Amino acid sequence: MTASLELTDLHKSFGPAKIIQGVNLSVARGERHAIIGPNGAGKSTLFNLISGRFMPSSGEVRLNGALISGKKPFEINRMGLSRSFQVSNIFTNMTVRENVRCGVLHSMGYGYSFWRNIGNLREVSEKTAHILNEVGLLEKGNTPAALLPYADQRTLEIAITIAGGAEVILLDEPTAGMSHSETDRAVALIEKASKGKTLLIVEHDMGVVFNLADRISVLVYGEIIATGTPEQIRGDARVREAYLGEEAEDAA
Amino acid sequence: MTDMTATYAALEPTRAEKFRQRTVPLILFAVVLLVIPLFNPSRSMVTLLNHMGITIVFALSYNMLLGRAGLLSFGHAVYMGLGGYFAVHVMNWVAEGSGFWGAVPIFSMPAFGFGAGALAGAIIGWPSCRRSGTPFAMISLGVAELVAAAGFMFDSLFGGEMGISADRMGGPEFAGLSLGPVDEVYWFIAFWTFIGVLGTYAFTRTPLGKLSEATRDNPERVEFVGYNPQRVRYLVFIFAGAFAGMAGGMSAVQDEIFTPESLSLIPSGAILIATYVGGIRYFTGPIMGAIVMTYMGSNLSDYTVGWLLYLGLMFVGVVMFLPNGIAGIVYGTADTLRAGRLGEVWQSWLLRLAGLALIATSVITIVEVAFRWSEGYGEVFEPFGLHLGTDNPLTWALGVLPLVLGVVMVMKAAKGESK
Amino acid sequence: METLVFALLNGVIYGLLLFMLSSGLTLIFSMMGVLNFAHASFYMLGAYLAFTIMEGTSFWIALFLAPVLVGLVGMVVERYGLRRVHAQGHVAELLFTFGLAYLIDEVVKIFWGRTAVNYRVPELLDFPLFTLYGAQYPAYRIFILFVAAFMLVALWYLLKKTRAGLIIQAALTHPHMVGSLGHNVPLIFMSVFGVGCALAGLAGVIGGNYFVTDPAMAVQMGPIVFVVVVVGGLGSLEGAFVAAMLIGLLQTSAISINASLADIFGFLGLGPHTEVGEITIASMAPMLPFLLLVLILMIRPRGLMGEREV
Amino acid sequence: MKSTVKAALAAAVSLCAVTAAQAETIKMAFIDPLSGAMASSGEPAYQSFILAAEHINANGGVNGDMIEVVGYDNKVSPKESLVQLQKAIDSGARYILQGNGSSVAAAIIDAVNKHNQRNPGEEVLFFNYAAVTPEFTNEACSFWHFRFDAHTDMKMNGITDWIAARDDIKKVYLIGQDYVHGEAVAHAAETQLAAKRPDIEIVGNELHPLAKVKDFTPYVQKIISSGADAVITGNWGQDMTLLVKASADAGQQIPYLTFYGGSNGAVAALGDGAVDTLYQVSELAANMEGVSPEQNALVEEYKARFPDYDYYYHRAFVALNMFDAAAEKAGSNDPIDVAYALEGLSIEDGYGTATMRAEDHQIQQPLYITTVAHDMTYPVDNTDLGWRLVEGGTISAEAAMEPSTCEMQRPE
Repeated sequence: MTASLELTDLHKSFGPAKIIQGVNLSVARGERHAIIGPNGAGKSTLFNLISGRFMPSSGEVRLNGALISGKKPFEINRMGLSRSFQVSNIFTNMTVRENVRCGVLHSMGYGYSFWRNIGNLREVSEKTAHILNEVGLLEKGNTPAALLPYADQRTLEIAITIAGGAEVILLDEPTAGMSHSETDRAVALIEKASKGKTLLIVEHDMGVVFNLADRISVLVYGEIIATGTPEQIRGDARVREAYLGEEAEDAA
Repeated sequence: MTDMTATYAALEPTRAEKFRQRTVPLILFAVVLLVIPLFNPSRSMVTLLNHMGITIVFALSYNMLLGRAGLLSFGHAVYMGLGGYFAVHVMNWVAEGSGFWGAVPIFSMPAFGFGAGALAGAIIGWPSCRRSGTPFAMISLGVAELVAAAGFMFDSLFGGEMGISADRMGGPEFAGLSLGPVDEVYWFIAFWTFIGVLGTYAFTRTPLGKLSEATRDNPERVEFVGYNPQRVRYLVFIFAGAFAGMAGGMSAVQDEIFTPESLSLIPSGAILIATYVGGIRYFTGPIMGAIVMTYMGSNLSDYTVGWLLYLGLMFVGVVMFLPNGIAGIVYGTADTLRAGRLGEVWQSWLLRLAGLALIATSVITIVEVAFRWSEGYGEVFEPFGLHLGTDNPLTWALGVLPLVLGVVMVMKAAKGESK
Repeated sequence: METLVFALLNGVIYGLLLFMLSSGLTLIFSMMGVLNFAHASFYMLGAYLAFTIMEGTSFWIALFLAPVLVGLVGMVVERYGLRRVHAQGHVAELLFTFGLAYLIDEVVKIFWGRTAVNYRVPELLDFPLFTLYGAQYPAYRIFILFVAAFMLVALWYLLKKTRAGLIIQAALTHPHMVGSLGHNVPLIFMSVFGVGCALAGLAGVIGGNYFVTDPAMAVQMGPIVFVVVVVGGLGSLEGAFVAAMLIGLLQTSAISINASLADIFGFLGLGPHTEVGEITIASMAPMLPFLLLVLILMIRPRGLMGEREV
Repeated sequence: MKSTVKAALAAAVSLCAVTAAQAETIKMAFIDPLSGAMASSGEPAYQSFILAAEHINANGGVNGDMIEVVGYDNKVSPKESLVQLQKAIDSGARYILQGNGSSVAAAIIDAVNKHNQRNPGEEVLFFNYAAVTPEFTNEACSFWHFRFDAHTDMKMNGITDWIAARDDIKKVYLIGQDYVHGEAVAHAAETQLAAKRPDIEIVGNELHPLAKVKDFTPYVQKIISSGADAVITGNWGQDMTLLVKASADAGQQIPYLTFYGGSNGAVAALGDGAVDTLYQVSELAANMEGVSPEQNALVEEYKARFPDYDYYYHRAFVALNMFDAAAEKAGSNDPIDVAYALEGLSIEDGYGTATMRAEDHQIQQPLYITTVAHDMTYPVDNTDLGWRLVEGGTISAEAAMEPSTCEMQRPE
């Protein structure tokens, strides 16, 4: 069985700065995989490489066996990979409902359609309603996105990401800046939304990571120094040395 | 599950709301168009109304770019011009009346303009829409300069300086309109203006229309929900060109002539100003802008030689203080009234109105006196029997005191309102 | 040979004038992101002010005073106009300067009339310097060369050797950094806008009597200045210099080419008497900058020497 | 002198006041740029028509009726002109005055033809005072259009006649703006010179883009290299001023024969550089000898009234005087009657006899070649420079005449 997402010897440098230096990673279908690492380790860059925002300097990214590195973001998205952003990246001048609807449209086959009234697209409405309900924003459907509280904006970010029904979902620090109760709700949502899907998540909150992930990879200075189950990672000496120890102390 | 659909259904506008918010305004617009002739407007008024109709469609097409897609173009007149030129050529083929063309009614010219505008948009938009923001604006400027220059170079297509004229009375009649007298042309313009308004409004309700707004707000995110923002812009650009071409087709029938300067930067700048002054955030903004600016462009010059200066002052004023334009004022006022807040704000409104009137008094005094002084015919500005020469201290008093007082009042009003 | 020499001589002068005009806009555009549509209007203002000052006093006083006055006008415009619009984004700023250009045009017409004014080259410089291939070469052009060179050196010194220059340079390439370094950004913006306008004003003082001082001069120069700035590249005065020279030389040398499109593309079957074939390179010369503009933006959007994309 | 003018003016004004009370007014709509950059050519013409109307009114009007000239600002746009035309017609104007821009003139001719055809009984006449495209009185001629200015080919006749008589001119350079007008000028110059002086060599025929060239030095260099003895150009506006200025800067001293050298502000912009370099062909030569004192008084009155401008649009006075004569002859102010009466009408004018040719409605009158000189009685642009008639510069109406291909369609 081919892996859902497979990175082979991925490199990325900006001028002389080598940010990603030979990352190899394989995420199986249905797996929830977390990437952790200290600030500046290249986690966001890695996401940008996978999702097509940046072009890799060398190496390959494969989605379900198909080569996606070098493709444009929208092409990758259409092949079934969707991502969220660390800083909320929503359509601020639109309502919550319209935001989600934008995420739904393409997957329902309404490419660049200009001959249909968007209000009459029943399946789109139903799917939008479904997603809104799932993330718990249904009541706030007509609120302009810019007026949402921060945590709701983060939720909306996730909602747009999962709206298209992609099989592989990349979440970039979905709970950053949230309170405890908000984080708990977000984790529950992520668990629910990623059921039956492949999830790759970057997260700083170790609680979230160890709760959610089937497997964890540790990225330090552009290299994956360890991959394994949460228990293996917790027990890995190199990880402790390089990174986890300090973090764990901080958290405590 | 049914509970969820019910909640969602409650989010969507109800039938009655849709009817009230979308259908009623369109019906009202149609009624206004139908009722205008009952007032027996003079021929020059009808001519002006016809030009307003043309400008409305043109401005709406421009706002598809500026307001909806966030694309600032300095060359939109190119598409109206090319659409109009094509329509003028078609009119001449119709006049020759052989074969297929003999059966084409002049009434259908805007449809031909629509096609030609779309084609021009498709060709020129291909390279231009690969960028957005300032590069797009600069490309549109360069393209406009190039096309305008070509307009003077290829006489067989553009007729050189004198342009190409045609006769709107050729071809088979449609709906019993000979299109000879200008009041018959009114019905033609009214029909197509309505189609233009309907068409551009319908466009905002399509998936592509929504995506163009999404692309304006956040082109990056659009890419990550499966759309190519360049493609979105390109398609919107083609539609904007098409509706501009339609306005060109209307203009071809109304004026029966097209000249190369209709491709130049001047009409492009004028439509930018009209649209912006009207208000680019609202669908109806460009309509208001088109009506106001067409009227002022043709009639303000009857009252004062300084009309360009007034127009410039108004534009700068709108950019600085009213980014939502005329429509912003109209809807803002309506919202306040509907919310029943008139009681709270009437004092600051009154103060602001009085302040603006005072500022206007000073500005008009200064401009009028300055223009008369500049011309040097010894003419004197004499409003209400006052003799305002440059040596009259009253002139200076009127030029300065109301201005200062007015500014203070407006600032106080603004402070009062923000409280 | 003689066409080449003259094309070079005139191309350089024209290019230098273009550079004087565009250097200010490059500063403003790179730092503030404002593509100032009224920039050429400040150029016109410089010429008219110089004309009036020269009537009362002398050209030499005008040469210094007029740019200073134009710079002050620019600072006032920035402080009370642009700064207010800044919050609404670049489109609003651009539109503000677009309207401002209208206003300056009208005001100039009120003060100085609708036709050309008699703004002359000063007596001291009004003589032919040498004769080349039967044509006299006016001394004033060499004077333009000197003023432009002086400005170039002064600007270079200001930017590379002074503290203020270092801040501006940093701001040119990284406009967001300046605020975080604790500098007074509004003051810097106001000064840069003022200096940019003053440079345009200086170009006006020099160019007004080289060409003609009339209310159309702003509209004539307006679009070409954008071309120089965009082609040169954001944040790069060197780029603006190269672009100005390139456009100056391109325009003047294309004029000397009499070949028609039929001569060039004849092998493709383009007939000399077709409408396209009849067009000569010379008649297309003034269009070339715009072609360059469109091509550059499409192919290399950061311009010839720009640090970042427009 | 000044006091007589003032007295005459006072008399005129009082007379107006008396007669205006009983008489009807003949509305004439002046449709030309009255604001913006191009107003510098519209405004002085407008003032000329107003002054001409005042003089006619002061002399008892036209069949007892008073002329009123009303300005309509068309912003030099053909489309805007049509709006203004409709406004003018609605306000009762039956006579349209326009001249700036052949594109506008073409649009107005077309619109007037259609209007008169669609609205019988409400005919409108168009007096064109400056749009010089030959077609208007040739293949595109119209019964409703009268031209009170010599067209391109006629003016070129004046220029080529003068060149033909100058044996020292062997090489001529043609330069013009790259559009219909510039091409027409170049074509006319080529054919006429070939007929009149086959020995003259056309050493250059250059078209440059309209209103885009900022530095004409390279063109002037090409002219110098060609060894031309004279340059003919149809350029107007900045294209004309900058061209002649670049020539003066290069120290070139050959005649630049222009159509529009006399336009407002050109002499001011060129200064001494224009002396004996800038030539123009026009229907007036204010400083020539033998002009009637009445005409000179008119020139002075104009300057006194409108200090920013100079007496340039003589044809405005010719147009209204001919209109006056035609209406009196027909005994009617109705446009159709006036139009028929205008055909073939001759009047004695300040600078010679002017005749409206019946076959194409093209005025025939003497033309003058003048150049800029110091110490003239009537200087221009508030400088000390004025236009001097050059030797051999008087071109008779017969010499300037051109045949016409017009097939006039007359109503009934």
